[in-house]
Amino acid sequence: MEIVICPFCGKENRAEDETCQYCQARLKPLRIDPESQPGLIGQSPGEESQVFSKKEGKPDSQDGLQASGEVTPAGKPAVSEPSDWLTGFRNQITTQDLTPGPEALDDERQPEARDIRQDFEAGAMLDDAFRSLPFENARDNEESYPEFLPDEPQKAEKVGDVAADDLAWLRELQSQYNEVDGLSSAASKKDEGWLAANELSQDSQKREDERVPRWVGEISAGSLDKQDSEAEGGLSASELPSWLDATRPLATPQIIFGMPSGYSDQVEIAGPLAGLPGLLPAEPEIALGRKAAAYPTQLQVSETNRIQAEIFDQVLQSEGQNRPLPDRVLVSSQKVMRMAFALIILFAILAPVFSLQTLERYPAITPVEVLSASQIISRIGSESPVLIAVEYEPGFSGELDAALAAVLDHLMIQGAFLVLVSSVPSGPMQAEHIVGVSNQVGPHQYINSASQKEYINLGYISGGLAGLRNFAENPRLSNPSDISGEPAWENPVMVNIDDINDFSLVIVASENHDKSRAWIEQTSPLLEDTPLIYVVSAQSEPLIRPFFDATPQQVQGIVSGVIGSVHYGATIGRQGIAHLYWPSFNSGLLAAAILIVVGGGANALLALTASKNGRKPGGKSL
Amino acid sequence: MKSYPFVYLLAAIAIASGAAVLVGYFFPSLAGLKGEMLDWAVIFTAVLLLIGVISLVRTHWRKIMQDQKDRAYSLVLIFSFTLTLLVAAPSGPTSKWSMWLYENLLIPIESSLLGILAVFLLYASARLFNQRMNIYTLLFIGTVLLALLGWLTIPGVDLEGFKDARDWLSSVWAVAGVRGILLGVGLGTVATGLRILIGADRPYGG
Amino acid sequence: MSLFDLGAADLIGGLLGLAVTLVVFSHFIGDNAVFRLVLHIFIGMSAGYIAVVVAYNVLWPKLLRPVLEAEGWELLWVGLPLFFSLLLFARLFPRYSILGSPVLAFVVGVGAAAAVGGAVVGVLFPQVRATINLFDLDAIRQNQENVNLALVNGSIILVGTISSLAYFHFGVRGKAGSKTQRSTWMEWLAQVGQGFIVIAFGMIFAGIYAAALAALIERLSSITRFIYSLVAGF
Amino acid sequence: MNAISLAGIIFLALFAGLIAYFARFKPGSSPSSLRDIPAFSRIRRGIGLAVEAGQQLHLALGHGGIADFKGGSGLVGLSLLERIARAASNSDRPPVATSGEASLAFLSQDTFKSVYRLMYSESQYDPEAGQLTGLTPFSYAAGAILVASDPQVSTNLFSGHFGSEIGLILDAAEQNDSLTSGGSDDLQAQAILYAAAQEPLVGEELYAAGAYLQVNPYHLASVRAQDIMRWVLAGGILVGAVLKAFGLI
Repeated sequence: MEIVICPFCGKENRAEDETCQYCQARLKPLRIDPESQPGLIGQSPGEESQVFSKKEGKPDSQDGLQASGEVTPAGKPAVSEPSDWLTGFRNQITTQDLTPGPEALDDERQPEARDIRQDFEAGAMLDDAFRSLPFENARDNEESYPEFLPDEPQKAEKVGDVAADDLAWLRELQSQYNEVDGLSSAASKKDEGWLAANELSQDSQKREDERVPRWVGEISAGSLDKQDSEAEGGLSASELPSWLDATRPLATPQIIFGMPSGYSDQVEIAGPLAGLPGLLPAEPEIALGRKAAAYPTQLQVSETNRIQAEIFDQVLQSEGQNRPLPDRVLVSSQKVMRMAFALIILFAILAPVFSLQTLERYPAITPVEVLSASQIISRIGSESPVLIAVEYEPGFSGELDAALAAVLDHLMIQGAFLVLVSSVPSGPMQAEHIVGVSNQVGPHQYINSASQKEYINLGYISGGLAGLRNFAENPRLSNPSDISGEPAWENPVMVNIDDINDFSLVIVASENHDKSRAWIEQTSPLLEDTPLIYVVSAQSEPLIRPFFDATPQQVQGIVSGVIGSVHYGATIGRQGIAHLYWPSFNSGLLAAAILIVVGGGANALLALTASKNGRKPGGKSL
Repeated sequence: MKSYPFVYLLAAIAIASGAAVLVGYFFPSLAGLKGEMLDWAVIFTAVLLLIGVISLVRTHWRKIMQDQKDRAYSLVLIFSFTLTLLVAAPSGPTSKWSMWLYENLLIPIESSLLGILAVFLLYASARLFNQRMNIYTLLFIGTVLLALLGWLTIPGVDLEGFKDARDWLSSVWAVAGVRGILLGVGLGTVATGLRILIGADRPYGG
Repeated sequence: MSLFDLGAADLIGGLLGLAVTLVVFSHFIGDNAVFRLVLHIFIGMSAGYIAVVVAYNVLWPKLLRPVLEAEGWELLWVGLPLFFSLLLFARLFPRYSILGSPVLAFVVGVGAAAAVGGAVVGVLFPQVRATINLFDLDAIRQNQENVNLALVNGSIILVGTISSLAYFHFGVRGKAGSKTQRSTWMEWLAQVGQGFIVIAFGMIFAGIYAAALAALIERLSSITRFIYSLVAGF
Repeated sequence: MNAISLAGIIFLALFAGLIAYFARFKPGSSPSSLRDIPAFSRIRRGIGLAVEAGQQLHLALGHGGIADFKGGSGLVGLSLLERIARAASNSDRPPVATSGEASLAFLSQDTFKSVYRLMYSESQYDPEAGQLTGLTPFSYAAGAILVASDPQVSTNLFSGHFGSEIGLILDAAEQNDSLTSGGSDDLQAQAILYAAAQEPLVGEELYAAGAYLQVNPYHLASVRAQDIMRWVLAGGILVGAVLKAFGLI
């Protein structure tokens, strides 16, 4: 069964259908009286109007356009001779366009100028014109028809067919007006232009205006040029609203509307505009206009695209301008809150110091891990070698000096021989520092005793884990000399030490969980019965605690920070540095708890109000 | 990474040395080779520390020579480095004047830096509600408050209950979380190390 | 201790300590040039001490002295680390830095192996064993603990360890369009795990604050003691 | 060879085998098959914003030495640095990486150089991009404070071994109103990051950075291998606990 593609919606219909079953568009062009109606563009005399048709299922790239025979309403013969306005148009193109412009003077271009005439004859110029017209629907229908209009000259006549068929929309327009109120048929009968009868009453005039499409209405009698001249000289140019004026294209291409001479007094004899003199031909050449040779620069841009293009343009231009850095807000709310926190904490720390407050009450119960450490050290005999790994950074001197000083003070009382070592580069100096501090805690002269030195500083173990492993397995090889370069192992106390298990006790002081764990992993397998005690910062106490609670115990005692040191002092009845710090430490903790509750509450309120106003939390904070 | 033959040499060295050390962890009989290689690594780490010092000082020296911004600070850095060398090198880092410099300048600066951290930590925990308002923030702040109250002693107020709660939280709940994190970090570390040992990652300029 | 008991060195030292402490505390108000100056002094001093410690403790005893004291074939074996160390010094010159790359590759290889071996032997297995040992009834009885309480605590630690391990699970089935794409039981377990993790962070965070507070107290009390000694001196 | 060594060998062989298998035979899966971690999308956006706005990105690699156990997270940082350097190499201000250990500093310079060589713009390579800012933890933090408080730095990422001193760098970054995100293998640093960073990475999440930011297929493969080994450990703990409770082991 033969099918026909509807030029409007592209749907297939049966060949015999008059109108498209989908969009009711006419499939068969109305046949109008050839004498009165100008021929279709590009149609040479004797050629029949052609309707696109496609054998079902056989897309044929070459003869997609098939003459399906003449279809004429009411038996009228197909239109043959070319219309006057077309020939006028052609002459105009040939006279004007081909006059050599400045570039034509250039010799190489000369042959190109002469070819334009042949191209035009072959319809190439029309291709360019057609290419700019919105013939999407027509092109889409043609499955086998190439995407863009063909350049090859031999396909030019198909272009004419395309145009013939593309005028269907005008006829369809005309048929719509005939059907709407039957007026047009009266007009066509009386063979007067529907507007020519000016004696229609005001309201019918208004009705007419409403029915006439707006763009036709704008084209008043007489040619456009006349209208322009009136706009310039005669009637004052109507004040366009600003938004309308803004939307006018900035650089409209100079469409030169050259109208063939003698055209203005011709009266339209049929169709909806019958009776109007000097009408612009509704055929496509209106849209054609005579364009400048250059391709049109004005794209079909929708409103939103244009706005987006403008925004993009502004963004690009703003890149070029150097924007001064926003000057920093001197005092922001965060800075105020930060200073308030600082002042409160400083006050909480200094108040007990200035009021010479001393510790009223020790924390009641001594933790078991502190008690265990104290008992182990109490069992250390005089001149027993005790290895002390000083693994904390100088920044933690405040906390760990207090804790370690209490333990070293106890060891000094026991008369143990201290062997200091560190796997931290600043450790050797820190070890020397802590021995001096511990010596000042109690009324004993550990360092300046007459006998030979009571301690030795083996210095730095390099190489991290690997270095620790080496030291644990063979300390003599790992650190052959002490920090000042003297041989370390000739001291009588050190003579019998071959590996880490030969020490009476090992104490590791560290603020960091990784360093603490490294000592456990690398040395505890070799320690056998030598006890291992940790002096740690409060920040790593939760992480070392499991090694004390484990079975078997990998750590035999823990002294944790200022609190642990106070407890340790309580076990041996000696007040160390920690007792000086305790009142300030206590009030510092209390101030912190209050500040977190108050500050946190205020920020929580801010977050709730922010989420109520639809803003994501995480914005402005106190 | 653009491969060129030299990269394959570097990859071969890294993989071979890594494999030798790894084998030493699990086959005690081959621990000797591992020990020797770890010894060399210990020496190279120390040498790298020294090269790091030279590189740091040279960077700031170049800033001074090239008249770059903040060259005054670089001058101060090089001056304090030189002063420390002159004081500590002759008779050892634990000599009298070296310890004087250490105890009167280095410890005060580093302790003060840690001290101002206390205020920032409080400010950050107070602001946490505004950044992430959820149940976990409440749980975090609640744990911090409980830990602080567990250490406090307020005359006339018995806070032993807080202390016991803090100890239980610390020795059970915190330990569970820590174990989970350590196991997770352990898996990540093994994956990272294995990628290097099979040559997938080549951070050494390959 | 009055001013006259203070030696000149202690006096100058105390004044230096007071000055740098106040400069660092000025950071509360905001970033300033003097604070940056003190930071640069600090970086320079640290580098100086490290250079001296490394020279005294590693370079001389482990690198130079063995080469000077070695003879014959031993010199070759002892000299190798020195030779490779000199290659490492080539890293300081961009044109020759490629010479140091083999040594760096060696260090990376050894470091990766140490990380892998240390993680397996030092972290994964000990943590797994420690969690399992929480249910060792003999050990519990040996430590005279309350068996039921110990088992309850052990169960909490077991659940916490496994759920916080599950929290890190990365893989999801199907496209990760919505936020939570894991299966419901995994998601529920992960949220429990996140709770345990947050509690651990809270305890550690409080400990860090306590350590920082102790450092602040040490600085302020040393300043007040020094000012007391100055005031008492006049 | 004792039981622990044997278990260790089996564990590592299984782990390495899974990584090779997923990378070689099942590379098909993509980051979309991983759960959503907001920090990584913020990091990706932070990299883009830094490039677009012509601002600088600071990656802190910490002070964990490569030669010892603490180097694991530093190596993750180097993979992250390679990805960031690739994305930001044509930005007005190339990224800067600070480290507190010499081997890390040299490796970060190597990473920059190999990325620029990959981009055929080796002339742009600046050795100062891989900075060694200090050699002890706190002096490293002091040097990193000076970089983080630079007004041109808009994003601060942390990936490496840190201690409590990470709080000082976060404080300087926060006063500079810049994005802070990242993670560490150290628990103290993780606790501070959780409280103070805008997008913290908790625990193992840092080690998945390579997979989420698509450094190379092996990272995605190792994350999937980690998922499997995680349940091997969990299963081992559960079974071990039950057997121990019944006194069977």
